[in-house]
Amino acid sequence: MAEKHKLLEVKGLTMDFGGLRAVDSVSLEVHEGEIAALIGPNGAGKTTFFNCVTGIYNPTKGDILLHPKGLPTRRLNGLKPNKVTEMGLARTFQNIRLFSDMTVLENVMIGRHCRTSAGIFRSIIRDKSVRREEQEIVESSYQLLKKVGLAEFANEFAKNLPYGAQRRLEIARAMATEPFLLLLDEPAAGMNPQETAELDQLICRISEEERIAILLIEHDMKLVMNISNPIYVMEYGKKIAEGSPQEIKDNPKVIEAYLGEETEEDA
Amino acid sequence: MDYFLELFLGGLTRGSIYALIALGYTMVYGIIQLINFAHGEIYMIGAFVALIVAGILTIYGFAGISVLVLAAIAAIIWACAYGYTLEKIAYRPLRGAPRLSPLISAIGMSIFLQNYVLLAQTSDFLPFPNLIPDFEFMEPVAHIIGSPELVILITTFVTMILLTLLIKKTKVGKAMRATQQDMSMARLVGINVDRIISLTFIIGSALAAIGGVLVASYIGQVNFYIGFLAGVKAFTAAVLGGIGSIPGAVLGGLVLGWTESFAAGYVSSDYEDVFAFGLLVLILILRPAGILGKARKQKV
Amino acid sequence: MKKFTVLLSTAALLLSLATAGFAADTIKLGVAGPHSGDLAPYGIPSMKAAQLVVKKINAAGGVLGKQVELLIQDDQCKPEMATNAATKLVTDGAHVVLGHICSGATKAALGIYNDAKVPVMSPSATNPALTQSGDYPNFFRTIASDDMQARMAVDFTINDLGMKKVAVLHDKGDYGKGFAEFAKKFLEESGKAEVVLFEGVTPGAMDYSSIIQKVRREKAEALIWGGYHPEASKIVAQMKRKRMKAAFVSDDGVKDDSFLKVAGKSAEGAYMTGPRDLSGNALNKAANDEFKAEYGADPGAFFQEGYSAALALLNAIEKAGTTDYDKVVAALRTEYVETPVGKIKFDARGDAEGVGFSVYTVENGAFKELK
Amino acid sequence: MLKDFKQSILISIWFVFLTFPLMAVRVNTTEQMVEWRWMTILWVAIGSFVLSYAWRYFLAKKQLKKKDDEEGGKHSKLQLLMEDMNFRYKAMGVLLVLALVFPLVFDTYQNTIMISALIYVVLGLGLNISVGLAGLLDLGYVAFFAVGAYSYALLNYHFDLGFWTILPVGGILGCLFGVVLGFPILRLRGDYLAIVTLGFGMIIKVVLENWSSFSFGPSGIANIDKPGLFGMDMNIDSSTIYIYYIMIALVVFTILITNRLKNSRIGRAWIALREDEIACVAMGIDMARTKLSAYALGAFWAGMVGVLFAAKTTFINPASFTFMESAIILSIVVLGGMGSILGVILGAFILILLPEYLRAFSEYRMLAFGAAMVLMMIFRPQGIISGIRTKYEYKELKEETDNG
Repeated sequence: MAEKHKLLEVKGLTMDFGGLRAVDSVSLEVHEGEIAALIGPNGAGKTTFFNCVTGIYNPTKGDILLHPKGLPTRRLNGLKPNKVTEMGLARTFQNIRLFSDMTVLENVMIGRHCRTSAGIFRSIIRDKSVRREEQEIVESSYQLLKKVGLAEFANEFAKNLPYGAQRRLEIARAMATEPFLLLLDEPAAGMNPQETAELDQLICRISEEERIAILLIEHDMKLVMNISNPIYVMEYGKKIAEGSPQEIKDNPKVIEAYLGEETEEDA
Repeated sequence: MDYFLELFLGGLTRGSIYALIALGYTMVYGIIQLINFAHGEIYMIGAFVALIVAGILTIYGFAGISVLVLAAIAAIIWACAYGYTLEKIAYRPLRGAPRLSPLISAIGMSIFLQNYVLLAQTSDFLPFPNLIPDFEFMEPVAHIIGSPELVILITTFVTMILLTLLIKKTKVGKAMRATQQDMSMARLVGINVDRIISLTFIIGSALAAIGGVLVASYIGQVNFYIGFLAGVKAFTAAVLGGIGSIPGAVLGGLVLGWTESFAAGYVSSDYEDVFAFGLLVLILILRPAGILGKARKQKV
Repeated sequence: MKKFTVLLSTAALLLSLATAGFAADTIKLGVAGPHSGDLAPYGIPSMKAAQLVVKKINAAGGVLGKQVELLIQDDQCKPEMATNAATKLVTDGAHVVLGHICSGATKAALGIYNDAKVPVMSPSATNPALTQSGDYPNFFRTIASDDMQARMAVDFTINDLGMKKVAVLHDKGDYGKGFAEFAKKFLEESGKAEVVLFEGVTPGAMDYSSIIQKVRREKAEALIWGGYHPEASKIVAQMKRKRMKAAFVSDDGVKDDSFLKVAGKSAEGAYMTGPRDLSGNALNKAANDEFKAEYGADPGAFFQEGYSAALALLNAIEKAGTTDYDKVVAALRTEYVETPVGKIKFDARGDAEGVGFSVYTVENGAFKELK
Repeated sequence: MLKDFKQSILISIWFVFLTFPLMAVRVNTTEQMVEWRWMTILWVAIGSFVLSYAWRYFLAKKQLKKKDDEEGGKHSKLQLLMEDMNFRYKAMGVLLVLALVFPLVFDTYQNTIMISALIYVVLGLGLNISVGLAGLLDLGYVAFFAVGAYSYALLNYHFDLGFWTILPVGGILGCLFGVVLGFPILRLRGDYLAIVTLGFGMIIKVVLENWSSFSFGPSGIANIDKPGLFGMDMNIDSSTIYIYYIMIALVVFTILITNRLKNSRIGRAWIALREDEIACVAMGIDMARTKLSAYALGAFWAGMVGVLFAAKTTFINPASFTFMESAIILSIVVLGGMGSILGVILGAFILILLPEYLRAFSEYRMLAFGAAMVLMMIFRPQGIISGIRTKYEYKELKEETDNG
């Protein structure tokens, strides 16, 4: 374990909204080849944590460090989301955010944007290099669609896809940005058990075949137990536990957080 | 010092009218995040209806304050009816459509209503009867502030207090605030959201109509086009103050009124509008949510 | 595709209708001006004047034994629409054109008429450059230019009223600002009075209280206003409200019955220039009566000027004995004609000789000629 | 049935009440006269009764269509035809030939108004970039049109520079203005952007009116040179035909370039931005730059065609650049179909040519504009012809090597 390369290192991340502390000094690490999970009850601050890491919010305190392999370390605090993505960190959204009036293929092609270069003038002139680049975008996007099993829908509008397929499309779109770390925000939300099982497989495949490390948020603890290690648990903005699935299962604080959820909700 | 005071009061008068109209913009925006571009036309229609009713009444021999009151009531009734119908026709079918659609629909409605009044009535300027009498006791200060200005200031002040009471103290007001916070949640707890939206349009229209009657009797003329500039300025005021915020709309209206008044008084009235819009751009750059607006965190 | 075909064929049909024209040999009098939009009140009276004149002349046997045909085009006072209207008139073979109403639209259209050798006569375009620049040899007008009006207003202000400090305001428009700039120039040249303020206001703004306070602070004894009556009404009303005594002097755009109606009592004592009062003139009275008989209302702005222009144009054709451009222009410059604005002919630049201007004041809700 | 009838009666009564003071009464306070117009009220009653049926019918149809779309989607025949590339090329060829012979068949007047329509085609296509593709609602678009027109008029007046020299300069100046204005304001959200651009449109007009020493104020600039052709002296007919051909070339050029941009990496980024800003930045697209490029490119076309506008009318003043002009251009884009090039062209022809030919109804023009904008948003938000998504050709990886 120890010799694995550390990709993402978050130290003491804190995010305040006015007087409300949504995330309270949370630290977390993701290593190469890992499928890490961040779980916790509703409103624990998981998505806010994601938004801080991907640049949508600027955290109040703490450090977010990215250690790309073979490149110098970068601090992500305050960077714009598109810069974060360029650095190799892509994400999906809890409430699906597809480009609904674009085709499935185009959605993935958008992901290729930051890895291609044709500007306005070159797009107008459309010389050979631009045409080649366009072809490359189409081909690689199509390959990604095949990987997530959506190739047959390539020319459909994204909004016409079934729910589960939309989630997979979001993953394909994120992968098109060539990340080395993929952040998935509740990828299984709203899926039926069969779809969830397929998704688990897909995530494992991405991790193994594409060598992309994954950090995923899940609300439901059971789902992540099969595929994730390590697991981090948040409650009320604080990290309350971390460790292997077995350690988490046995952790009394986690049990309390999940069992106490209903009774303490109104407090 | 006198000069400053005059400009201050002039700006206050103008600003309080802007504020009255801006309230309509801000309340509607607060609930359905739509710039009701046709709101300025409601103001114009209010003034027109008041003119017609006042005209009929004076011709049939009525006079004095009763004409003003009856005309104002008619203006409010019809402005509310137009506001209600406007929402039903142009905005309700577009609930849930992309953001640009209701906005374009609103611009279309604004153009439509302007030309509807132009064709139904006239393109000419019409004289609006002078319904606000000159008060005796105002005579010594008349060169600084006249009776109509006083009436405008008092009316807007009272209207705003009533509005605040309505929103803070009544059940309807509570429902409005709830809808503004979270529409789907409000629906879940049994608030008839559609009715609340209609009500918001009606209240906004009533305020605009009051503004329309006050301005028309202040400047003494009405024309189908008066709603456009007033609407644009009032909307600017709403954005300045922080759209969605009711005290913001009032503050924004006053700030805009003073800006224009002082710009015209101390710099040049040539560039009055440039100052108004310049201020808007400046404030939006420094505080994108407006002076009193809260930055709405977009849910991701 | 079907829809498109229908559209195309409709368009084609309309095109053929538009281009077919009339084969009959007639004298074609074009009329162009704003007949729709917010400036329509300035264009429609001239159009109606032309209709009345043509009706009358045709009933009397026409011009050169031919019937006169009216070609009416709307330009909404917009330059680009004016060029379209002008092209349309030229294409349809107009021999002479009555129009346009706004100076800007007129300037835009004149080049087209000039190329096609069509004399144009405006009842209302008062921009001095139209006649004084020499760029438009085919242009005539039955109204005096802005600088003449401005000179008159200024002379009246400093000589008759004896004012020493004058504020000049305008509506930033073509007409108003032009007038105001001349007024300022003449005031400065006279050396008798000082221009204490020269500024534009926004037409349609809610009120003008700040600028009026400013006029007071500058201790102006008179306010010269360049612009139209809606803003003038607001200004005089607010001056009265602020208990200001400064004299209000303005232009022809204010000498409109609407000003009396809208400004009401506040209008009392205001001064404005305008074409000389010719209600005593028999032709003028006749034209007025004709209009009342036909439309049951008072004619509006530039009716008399429009009526005169129509008469002058048709008279020139009659006198020239032809519609040939050079001869018609020569006739306009040499032959006097009796019109509602007086007995006129045109000078080399196109301005009417014999059109007089007067200063009016408002007394008991009516205009009264002073000199 | 009965329910519908009852509802329509109620609607009719409501509208009678609503329109009563404005439609039925006209007062003249100076002459103490009230004019009652009962007939118009009758028309309102009948009209609203009939329209309420139409309203219900179309609303139901729209609901039905929505369901259809969700179940796989059906397209109208027109739409399908438009998506057939083969047909499109043929149709374009025919249209181009028609356009080229047009001035030889029709007279100067027809050419003039056709030039007007073509000017609006280019304006529509330019605004389409920022509104239709990138979703940036610009209510002050006419400002850039003014920049182009004034740059030609002023440079021509002061330095006697010719049309062809200024044509690109006007475009570039428009573009520069777009960048300068856009830079501070493009961070604003959609609705705020609308009001600020509206303000800019008004400010430009105010400046042109006031800054007389620069712009000659409200009296405008006259005698602007028409485009020259090797110093030839042309009469009005031939110069109109010449401008017409220049305009056709400009339109073709615009279509070519906007079409290329639309189907490029940049164009896709614009559309993505319109669809979802947050997702867009999360995909690594630089929002500020993408917005600015769309805004400035839109401004480029307005600037360029502004030059031609000045050359065509030979006279310009600030009165030509009002908010109404911006609104008309916007309705061209909206009615034609946001994002659709063909739709915008059709929209421009309908909105500009129809009122020209139906001058008798010109009073109702703006009324119809307004109503059309509302109805279009409600019943056919995609416009006459909706944007066509390109279908990309893709091959399996193996085949690619053969192609290489």
